[in-house]
Amino acid sequence: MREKSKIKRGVSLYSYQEEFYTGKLNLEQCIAEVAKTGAKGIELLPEQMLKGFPKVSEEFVDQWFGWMDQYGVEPVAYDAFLDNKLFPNRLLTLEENVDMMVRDLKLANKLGFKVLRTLVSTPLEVVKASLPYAEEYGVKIALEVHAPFTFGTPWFEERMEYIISSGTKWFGIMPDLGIFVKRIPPVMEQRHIRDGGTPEIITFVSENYENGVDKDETLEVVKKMKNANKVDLAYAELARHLIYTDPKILKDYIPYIMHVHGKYYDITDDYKEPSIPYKDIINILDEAGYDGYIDSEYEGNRHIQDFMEVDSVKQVQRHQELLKSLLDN
Amino acid sequence: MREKSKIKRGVSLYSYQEEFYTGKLNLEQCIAEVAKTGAKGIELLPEQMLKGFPKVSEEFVDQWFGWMDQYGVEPVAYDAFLDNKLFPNRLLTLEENVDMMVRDLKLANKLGFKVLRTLVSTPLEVVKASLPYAEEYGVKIALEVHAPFTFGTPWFEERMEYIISSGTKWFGIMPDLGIFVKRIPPVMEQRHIRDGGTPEIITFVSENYENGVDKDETLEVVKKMKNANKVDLAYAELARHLIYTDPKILKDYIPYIMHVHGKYYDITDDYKEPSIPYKDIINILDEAGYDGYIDSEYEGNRHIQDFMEVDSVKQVQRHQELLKSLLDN
Amino acid sequence: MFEQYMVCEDGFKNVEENGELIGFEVKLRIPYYRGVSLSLINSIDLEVDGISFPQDDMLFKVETGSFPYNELSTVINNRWEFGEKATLFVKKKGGLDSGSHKVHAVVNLRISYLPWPNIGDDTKTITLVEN
Amino acid sequence: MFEQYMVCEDGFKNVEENGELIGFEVKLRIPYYRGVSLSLINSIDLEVDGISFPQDDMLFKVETGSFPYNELSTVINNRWEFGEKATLFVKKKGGLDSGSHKVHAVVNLRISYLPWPNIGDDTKTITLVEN
Ligand SMILES: [Mn+2]
Ligand SMILES: [Mn+2]
Repeated sequence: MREKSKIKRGVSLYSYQEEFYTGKLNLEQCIAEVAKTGAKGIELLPEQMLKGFPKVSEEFVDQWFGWMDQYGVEPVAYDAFLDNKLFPNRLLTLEENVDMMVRDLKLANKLGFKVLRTLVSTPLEVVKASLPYAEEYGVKIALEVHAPFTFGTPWFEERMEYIISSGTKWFGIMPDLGIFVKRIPPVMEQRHIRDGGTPEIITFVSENYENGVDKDETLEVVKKMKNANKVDLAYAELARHLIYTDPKILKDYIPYIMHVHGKYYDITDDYKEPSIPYKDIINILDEAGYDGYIDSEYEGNRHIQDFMEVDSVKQVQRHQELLKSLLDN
Repeated sequence: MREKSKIKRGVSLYSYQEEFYTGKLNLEQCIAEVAKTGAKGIELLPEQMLKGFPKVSEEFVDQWFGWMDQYGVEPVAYDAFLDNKLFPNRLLTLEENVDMMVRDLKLANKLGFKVLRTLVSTPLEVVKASLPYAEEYGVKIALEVHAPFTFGTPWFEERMEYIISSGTKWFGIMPDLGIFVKRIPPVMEQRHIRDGGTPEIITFVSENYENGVDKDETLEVVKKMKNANKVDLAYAELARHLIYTDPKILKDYIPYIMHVHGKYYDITDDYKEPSIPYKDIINILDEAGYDGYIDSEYEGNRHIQDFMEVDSVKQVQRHQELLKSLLDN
Repeated sequence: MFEQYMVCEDGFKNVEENGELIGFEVKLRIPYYRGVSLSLINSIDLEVDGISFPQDDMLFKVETGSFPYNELSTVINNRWEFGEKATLFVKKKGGLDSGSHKVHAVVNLRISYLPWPNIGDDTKTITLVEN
Repeated sequence: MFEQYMVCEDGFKNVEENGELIGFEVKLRIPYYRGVSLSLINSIDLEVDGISFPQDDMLFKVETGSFPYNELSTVINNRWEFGEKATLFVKKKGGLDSGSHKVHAVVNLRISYLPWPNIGDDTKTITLVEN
């Protein structure tokens, strides 16, 4: 019998974006929903759910930690954005980028977060210049490994090389399981068909993707199809931004993995994620000794909100059940 | 014999702008020059002499207080500017203005200043919203009463009415002695003549000013003079921005006067300020019990830098001698 | 994403000033998954019944402030919050006729990590609220 | 004020890149009594020997950063410090002829407490430093 996994379960409140947006759930209610799933970790996009960002009152900070105690959860990851296109006529300077990182590191520290997510587009020099502040505020900077970027791409290698050579413990990586999309998510497929995509062409693109056919080639083929319409082309284009990486690669990077985004597009009635091989991924992480968090990151609402009532709460519960089943036996 | 005056002498480093600009004196040397005059108070325009404003390193803060001890002086007034035209296409919002005030109050506190100078153009609502921060950082906000604005103008009355009715001790006034210009400063006169002004017309404007003739009328008269040139018109225009207020008015506002700018344009070889009645002003302030600072604020360099080597150090020494003579006997 | 929520059915009304109809308002929600500084708004285009309105006649109002369209490019400290119903006011003497109108809005946001802008495009037939 | 110090006599030189003269530089000091954010620069105009240069060909460099002219309007976190010799680079194939030139600069600053801009206007005949 395998010992019980040390991997901890959490939820990114990003998963409840639909209900927060429409006013069905407020911030506290989102946290309450997480607690109901038994997950302990809270991940937050302050720019999504903290009104008045970047200003946060002392009263809110007290309220925030009050919720943490009340619902028996803990702050885990703060998802930051580096808006270096803040002005239309120029990019921010290095110093302005670092100031923005420091603003987020400070706020992450103030709200008890351990890890700050930085995006693919964050220049490495900005991260390097921010490390003293990461240390000062005790918040680790984690580079999200997010499709279409993945392990092995030049973008990744350059950053990974720095992490290893510098030996810093304030900069690491956080894979988003969206880099392990084996099959184009059915919810995306169906949305494109509802939007007028030609079923045969949509299926053609899906099968090509699943069989590892070069995505640019598929796009070229679709472009030449006389009956391919705008939606078919958009779908072939969309496929180019999805990616499948062999999850085994995770083994080689465990010491540098600070957090994991449990991205998923839909958990079916029989508790399956049709496009991402969760079972393999969990086993690999577990056997390799990963003991950090995996946070549910539901990103399915935008593909189904056109024709059905989105139920992110149910989707998160199902995803947590899936994680529990894979982690606990 | 009058008891010794309680009024304290200081110097605004603004007085050394010429030498700082040309690199003759650095910040420490300016402070050293102040100490040599026996004055104790230091006034600073951070945007003039603190490189890297608004960022100030901890090392600099230590160095700053080191200088204060070394030269036996103390920080007194921080001259702030509210750049609400920071962007070309809009004014800053109320909140942004208050944020800028808080930035300056924080920095003033960090460097030990007691009073923050705010300019005529600062909206009253910005001051009101900043008062809780003035209290939090222990720095009083002082409205500079500066020509062409003076006591009795609607702008002043509105603010004074608030100061009195609110009873706040965090918002007061700081007269700039440039509101007591009895005679147009000779350095200004001579500059305009050097710049090509017609001596008779320049004298005509000066005499009208000294005799209290309406300045707009004088401008109209000059406009109609056939031989009046651009410089003559500029001089008549300049006169409109100078003002003479009867210094007796100071008596009625002593409880609200937090600081005084000892503005002057030139101290002659016989230690006189030809345009401002210093003797009367000092007596009035003294008798009315003012016990705050008067800081030398030399503003003559721009009128003489075209034809002679500016010596702000000598000018400040002379001004301090003048103050000493008026205060100590 | 969220385009379908962009043009709001409520709050669509004429605006009166000193007894005169000076324009109309429509509420818009952000077609994106987080709030952004208003300076990230590349452009807002509005058509009512096929007629498009000049941006110079627009005011964009969020809870923390109201800005003429040409100021938006430097408004970095006020945000269009996630899910917030911002108000787009459009100057139009006499306002709109009562009843329903086809409102088409296109919102273009400058998202730093995307090489292309995030464009929300939504058309709804909504009814003018009577004052 | 300080206009007489605006156009600096030193640092006036051609700029070479890959063996080609791509333009020239002149140093400017601020015609005002404090440092300001670059966004307060309303305009910079430069004439050399009576010929004025397009602002699109200009780069404005201070110690903390270098910015194409059309970026200046939003550069709020970099300052032209009091007394600092900023460098105005102007693109000009082949640069300027060696020897002395009549350089005329006009710098217009937007000062919040003034109802009119603070304009510095300075003309000097200065000599191109040989590389
Ligand atoms: Mn993610
Ligand atoms: Mn003053």
